[in-house]
Amino acid sequence: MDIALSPAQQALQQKVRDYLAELFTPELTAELAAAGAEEGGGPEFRKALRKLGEDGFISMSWPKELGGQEASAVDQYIFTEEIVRTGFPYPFLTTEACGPVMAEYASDTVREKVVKGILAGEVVVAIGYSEPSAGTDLGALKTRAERDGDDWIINGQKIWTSLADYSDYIWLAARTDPDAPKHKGITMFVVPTDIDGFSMSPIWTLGSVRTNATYYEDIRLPDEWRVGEVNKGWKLITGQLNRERLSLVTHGHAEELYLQTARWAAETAANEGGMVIDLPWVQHNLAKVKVGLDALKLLCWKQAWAMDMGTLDMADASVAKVYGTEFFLENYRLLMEIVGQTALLRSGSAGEALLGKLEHRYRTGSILTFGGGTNEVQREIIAGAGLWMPRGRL
Amino acid sequence: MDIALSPAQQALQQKVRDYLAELFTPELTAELAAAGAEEGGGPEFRKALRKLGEDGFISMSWPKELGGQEASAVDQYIFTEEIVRTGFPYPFLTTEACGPVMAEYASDTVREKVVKGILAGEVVVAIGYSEPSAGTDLGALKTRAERDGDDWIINGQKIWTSLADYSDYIWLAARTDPDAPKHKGITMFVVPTDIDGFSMSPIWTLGSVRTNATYYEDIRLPDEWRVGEVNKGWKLITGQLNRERLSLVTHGHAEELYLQTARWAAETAANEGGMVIDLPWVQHNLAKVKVGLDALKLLCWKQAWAMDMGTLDMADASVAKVYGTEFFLENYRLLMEIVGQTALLRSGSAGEALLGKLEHRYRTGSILTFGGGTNEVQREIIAGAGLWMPRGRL
Amino acid sequence: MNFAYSEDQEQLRQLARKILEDYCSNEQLREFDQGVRFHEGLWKELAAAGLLGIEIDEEYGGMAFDFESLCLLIEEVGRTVAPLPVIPALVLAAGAVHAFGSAELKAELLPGVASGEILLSAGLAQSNAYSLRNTPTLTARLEENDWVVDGQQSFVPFAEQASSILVVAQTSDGPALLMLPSPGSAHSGLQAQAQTATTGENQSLLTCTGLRVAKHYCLAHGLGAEQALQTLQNRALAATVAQMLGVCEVMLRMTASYTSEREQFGVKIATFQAVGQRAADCFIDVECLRLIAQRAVFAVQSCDPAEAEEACKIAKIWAADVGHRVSHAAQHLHGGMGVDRDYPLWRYCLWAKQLELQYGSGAPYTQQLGSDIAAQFKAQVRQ
Amino acid sequence: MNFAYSEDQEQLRQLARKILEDYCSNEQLREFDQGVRFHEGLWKELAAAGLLGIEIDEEYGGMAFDFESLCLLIEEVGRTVAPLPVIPALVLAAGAVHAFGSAELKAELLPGVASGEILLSAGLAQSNAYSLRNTPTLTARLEENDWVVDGQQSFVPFAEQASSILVVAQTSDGPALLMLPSPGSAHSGLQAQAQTATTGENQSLLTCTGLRVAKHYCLAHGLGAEQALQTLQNRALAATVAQMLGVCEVMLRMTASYTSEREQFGVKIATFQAVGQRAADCFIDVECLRLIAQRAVFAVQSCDPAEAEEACKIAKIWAADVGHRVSHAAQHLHGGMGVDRDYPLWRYCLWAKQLELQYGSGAPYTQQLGSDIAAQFKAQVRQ
Repeated sequence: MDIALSPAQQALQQKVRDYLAELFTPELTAELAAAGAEEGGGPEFRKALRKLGEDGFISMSWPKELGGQEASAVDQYIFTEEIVRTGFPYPFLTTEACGPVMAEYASDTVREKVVKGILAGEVVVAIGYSEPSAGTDLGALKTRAERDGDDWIINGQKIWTSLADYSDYIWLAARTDPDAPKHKGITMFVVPTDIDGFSMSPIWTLGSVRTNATYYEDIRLPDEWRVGEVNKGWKLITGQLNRERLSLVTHGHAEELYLQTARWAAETAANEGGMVIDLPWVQHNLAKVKVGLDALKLLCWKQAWAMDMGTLDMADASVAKVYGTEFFLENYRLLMEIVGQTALLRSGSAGEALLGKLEHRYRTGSILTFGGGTNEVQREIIAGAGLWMPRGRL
Repeated sequence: MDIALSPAQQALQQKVRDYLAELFTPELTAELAAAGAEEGGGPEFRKALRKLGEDGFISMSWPKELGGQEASAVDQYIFTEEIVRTGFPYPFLTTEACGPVMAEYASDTVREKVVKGILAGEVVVAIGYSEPSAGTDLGALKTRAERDGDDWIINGQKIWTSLADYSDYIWLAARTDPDAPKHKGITMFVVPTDIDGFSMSPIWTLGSVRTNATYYEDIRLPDEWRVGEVNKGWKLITGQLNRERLSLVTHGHAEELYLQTARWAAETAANEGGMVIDLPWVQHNLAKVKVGLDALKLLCWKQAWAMDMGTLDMADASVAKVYGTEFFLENYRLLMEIVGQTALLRSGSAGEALLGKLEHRYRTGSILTFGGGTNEVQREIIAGAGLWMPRGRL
Repeated sequence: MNFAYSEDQEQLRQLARKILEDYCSNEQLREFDQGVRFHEGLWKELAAAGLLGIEIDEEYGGMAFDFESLCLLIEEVGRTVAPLPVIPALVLAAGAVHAFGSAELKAELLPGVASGEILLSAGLAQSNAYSLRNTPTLTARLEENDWVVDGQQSFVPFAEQASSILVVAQTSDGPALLMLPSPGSAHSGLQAQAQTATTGENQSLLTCTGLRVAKHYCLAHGLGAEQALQTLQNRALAATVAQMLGVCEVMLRMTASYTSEREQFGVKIATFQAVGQRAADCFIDVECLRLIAQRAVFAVQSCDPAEAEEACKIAKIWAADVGHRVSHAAQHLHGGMGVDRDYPLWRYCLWAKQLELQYGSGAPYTQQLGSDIAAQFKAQVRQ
Repeated sequence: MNFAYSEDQEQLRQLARKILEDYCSNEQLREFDQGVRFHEGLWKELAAAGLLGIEIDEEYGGMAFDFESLCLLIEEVGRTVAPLPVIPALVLAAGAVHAFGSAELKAELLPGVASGEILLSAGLAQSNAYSLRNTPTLTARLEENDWVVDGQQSFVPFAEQASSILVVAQTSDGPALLMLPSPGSAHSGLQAQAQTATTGENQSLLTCTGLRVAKHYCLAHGLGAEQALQTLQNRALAATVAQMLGVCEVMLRMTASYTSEREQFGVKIATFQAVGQRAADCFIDVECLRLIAQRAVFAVQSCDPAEAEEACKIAKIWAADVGHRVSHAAQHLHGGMGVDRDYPLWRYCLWAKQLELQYGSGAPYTQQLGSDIAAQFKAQVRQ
């Protein structure tokens, strides 16, 4: 056993950290702090993403035959963790989920236009899976794609199409055989967002983050924009979690909040006398966070290491997902208690602390327990794959 | 609103407290401290139970037409809570559950021999419901009773027949119509434990408490020992929770442990300096217990009050059961942490604290979350009756 | 022992509920999601129905009901997430004037409170507001017949709209409870800076620089002010818990309804046992919170302040836990709908967080309670 | 980064598991449910296989493996709830002699430990044992060439069976680590009173009255003893957590199997979603505990003691929580079977509780960790 980063891994971590410190120009920082631009899409964001592409960070984890560097999962996690720590809205779903799948299965057109663009940091892709009545039960999706000569005619509606407002393409799951059983009639397409018949309306969320409903009305899409075989889309949706798993739950941002809050508590005088960090209950809260955080770090490390060893168990990713997403909520709560009523003040308020980050994080954090596969389903996977318990209904 | 005991209720509480202090002779205390006699059955226990009968405490809650005093549910709870506080193994299931049902539905023979005996504190009855494959799913019970002239021939096996080792009768659920749907072929009987064909073997539990497997082999029981109509036993089993609810979960014993532990902590020097109760984490644990305990007290009071008002909701008893039984486990844990490794020492050890009570309680406490209707089922009842949510499987 | 409200109280609750529901549909509330989160029209409507004077004596135009009745209004405000500063205005400022003000001051302010013409506010929370009984951050000294106030006071809801603001300031002999003028009145020496709480509620940061306040605006001073602060903390906590109860009740009912309608995998999701069990846990939480809240309100009303303090702290600890748990369970069981601002749940979630931290959260009160308990048992043992 | 054990370690684990399982069937363990809970035959068998000398140098008849390997044995002891005092004997007493003893003392004791002829024990926990680093309750003073020891020491497993017992005593200049003789040897000045822990393990209370111990039985004194105690606390915590891991793993697997077989309402109860979800929660708990335990063991082995201390405290906090949760979930999901002494679960539940509280539980270590964190950040800020 050697439960620590190796010297080479530490060096990579430092390199990434230094690189990202440079990437964060005052202009980028200002842009990301502005309301509506936190999730990316602005010119400074685009510039930074292109630079990450140029400097080979986007292709880092990709297979060599798809133009990647095939970095180890641990190295990839080190990068992920650091970029998450900075708060940069790195489009993981584009770079880690859709990108490699398209590179493997798509036509030359898509490869040329989309995949190359992703690797260059020029292209962002939004995910079009969920529909109003197909959330956790994705197999119930109704958006139709019908063959018409060399084209497909697409009609339907998607919901929670995050980033669609500045994405270049939608990675769309559509039903191509309405008579087949639920999961067997689905095909994947890449839909340019400037195509005729595509439109969207914003959905504003609790966390002040915009997501979208996207509409597909008689879109005529040439067959070369289809990815993978007709009616075999389900495999592409479920099979390609791979490296994406490493970005779903990381300890980076949670640790960053812990460090900043603890530092704040050490610097801030308590009304009761001494510093805030001298209060026993504050120490209690910090200890609880630290205890939870260490387990999260180890789960993430182990997962990355197991991927490299080829020993990743099916239950592992679900364990990290459930533990991590539920810990985040506890984490925000414990840290907000320390900052007190001040933690409620939104960014921009006169007396805010820590730039209102805790307030913002707690509002955006709740989607993680049901997004990306609701935690109930993850627990079913754990009981089945981890404990060989027979499954019930579902 | 008046969320407090009235002067009359306070007076009753004091009266019961004084009465019980007198009831606890040194002989009774010694008998109950001896291994194997904690759950009652010894001569001093019998003597005390008879005294409780004589002094009208057993009939306290019974309807007037069955010879009771029809005390208010709040008064009854005050009595229950105090007797639980003392640790006296009062046979609630006999006095509150079976007794009144028998008094209402049984033959003269049973009334004369059993019911009168219960009221006099002479008779203890054990419950024969559970079978090896019929626990939560009581409807699956297999013990048979077949009609033979004026008698019934009973064959089968029961499990978890607690107190059977000193009980005078078993309150037995047996299947009388094997072809009827699960719940519709069950009839209730009272089986004297000295009858031919009755036997038992002990089951020793985690908590060092004895329970029993009881065996019924060609027992010939005259029909007058049947209670209620043939095949209508289910109603008697489920319908008669009534006052029994008030004894399932009380705050008395938990509060007693809290008070004793806090006092111990205030009297015991901490190795770290000062008294144990000066340690911030000890104060934290005590505060957690106090916070949980107050809710339990209010739930119990409210339940009793609502019974008197006739406004008891179906979900209420389940709420108290789930909350109380799960709080108990948390309670033992928090208090044991305070007493430290010393809390692990069993009664009789040289350096024990608080007579090893915490150690004993934590070992016996775990059965409450599944006994008396498993907490999952209670939550189903709450979701259905309290929130009008449709039920799933089950 | 009696867990029931009187008939008058039940009627008052129905009246409050009806008015609040009429004004607080999802559509109507949307108007207050930006800008000043204060619904003046609704405030006036409540005044017209007498509901702003629930606790105020009849001679000042009030109904002369009790604190318990006022908390029923507040619970209903919680249920409708109405954009109204009921606690700072009624529980703290008006309550303090009513209990501790001179006859002159009462006559000056209370009739206007009851009629809705005068909006009061209060800012008592110090620095990070781990409790309401810390050392004030404002200071005051007596100069001729005026109190001269300096320093900063945070978390003052709708300071610009308020005619008068209750604050506490440190003086050479203990705290003083003062009614400050409105910063909107262009009073020299008083400035308000914008702050927005997580619910969108405006909670200014006041800066006083040699602000002069006439002596009769002082409600209490020294020991009297300390006792008054104990009473005010109890009232603030009990009322916050009552509001949280309303918020949680609705989050829970909304969740039960939504999961009973929403289908996935061909069935209502409420029929998944995991969904039912979690909803049941929330039900248990809300029942506990209800009883604990009622007990705290009862204690504030019927016991002496020192005795009521424990009940209020315990209630705030419960409210913080239940608010957190029920809010996240509600969001989770709603899935995406729970965070969509088109659906009404999100405002409740923000209120649950605000009420959790307002006037001190679970952790600091748990520590205070623990140290109170230690003191009790040490005293017992010494005897 | 490497989360795998070496091949040698895996073989050692297999060997340990095989022997332990051969001796620890439910039937076999029943013999030790009363009386002295120490399986001498099994101890000898482990010795014969070399497993008592895992960490001991070859010159003393050991295998010269490492602490990580020793913890694999301990995890297996946890898995089988074998009636063996592995932690006091091997981790504490033998470990202390090995690390801090003179060559003479090592030669006197360690070969016998490895061969199973000498059983050592240890009693380091003070008063209520909130940690192992409090002020000792024994005192010692040097008189001629002997240490004279007075006072009481609780929680000494199998004191009567042990040849020599590691304790810590307060001296005029700091603590001293001493090896006491066996109370069974009728040594004057040493008495043992019976105590039974919740698992049934015998944990005597020793009373020393002017007990004379020859100087070379002192392992460390003063500053050296303080450092040694830090090391020993780390070892004790990491090993306890490893044992808890074994206990919890088996409780969880037992629960998964039982619920997959047991039928109620015509189906396997594992197919009730509430059952599956709770088992999954336990799985997550056990996975976290495994990683946290491995990290602590690694830190004890590879980092300096001060650095390892944090990892060990965090591990003990996790172990306490997970032990509590998994034990109660296992009992609950087993229903009556979980508390029936005919079924093997109950011993695991008792061990889970013992290991939770042994050498300090979650609450005191949480406080210690919090105050360590505060010190770190205050130091950072001062820079």
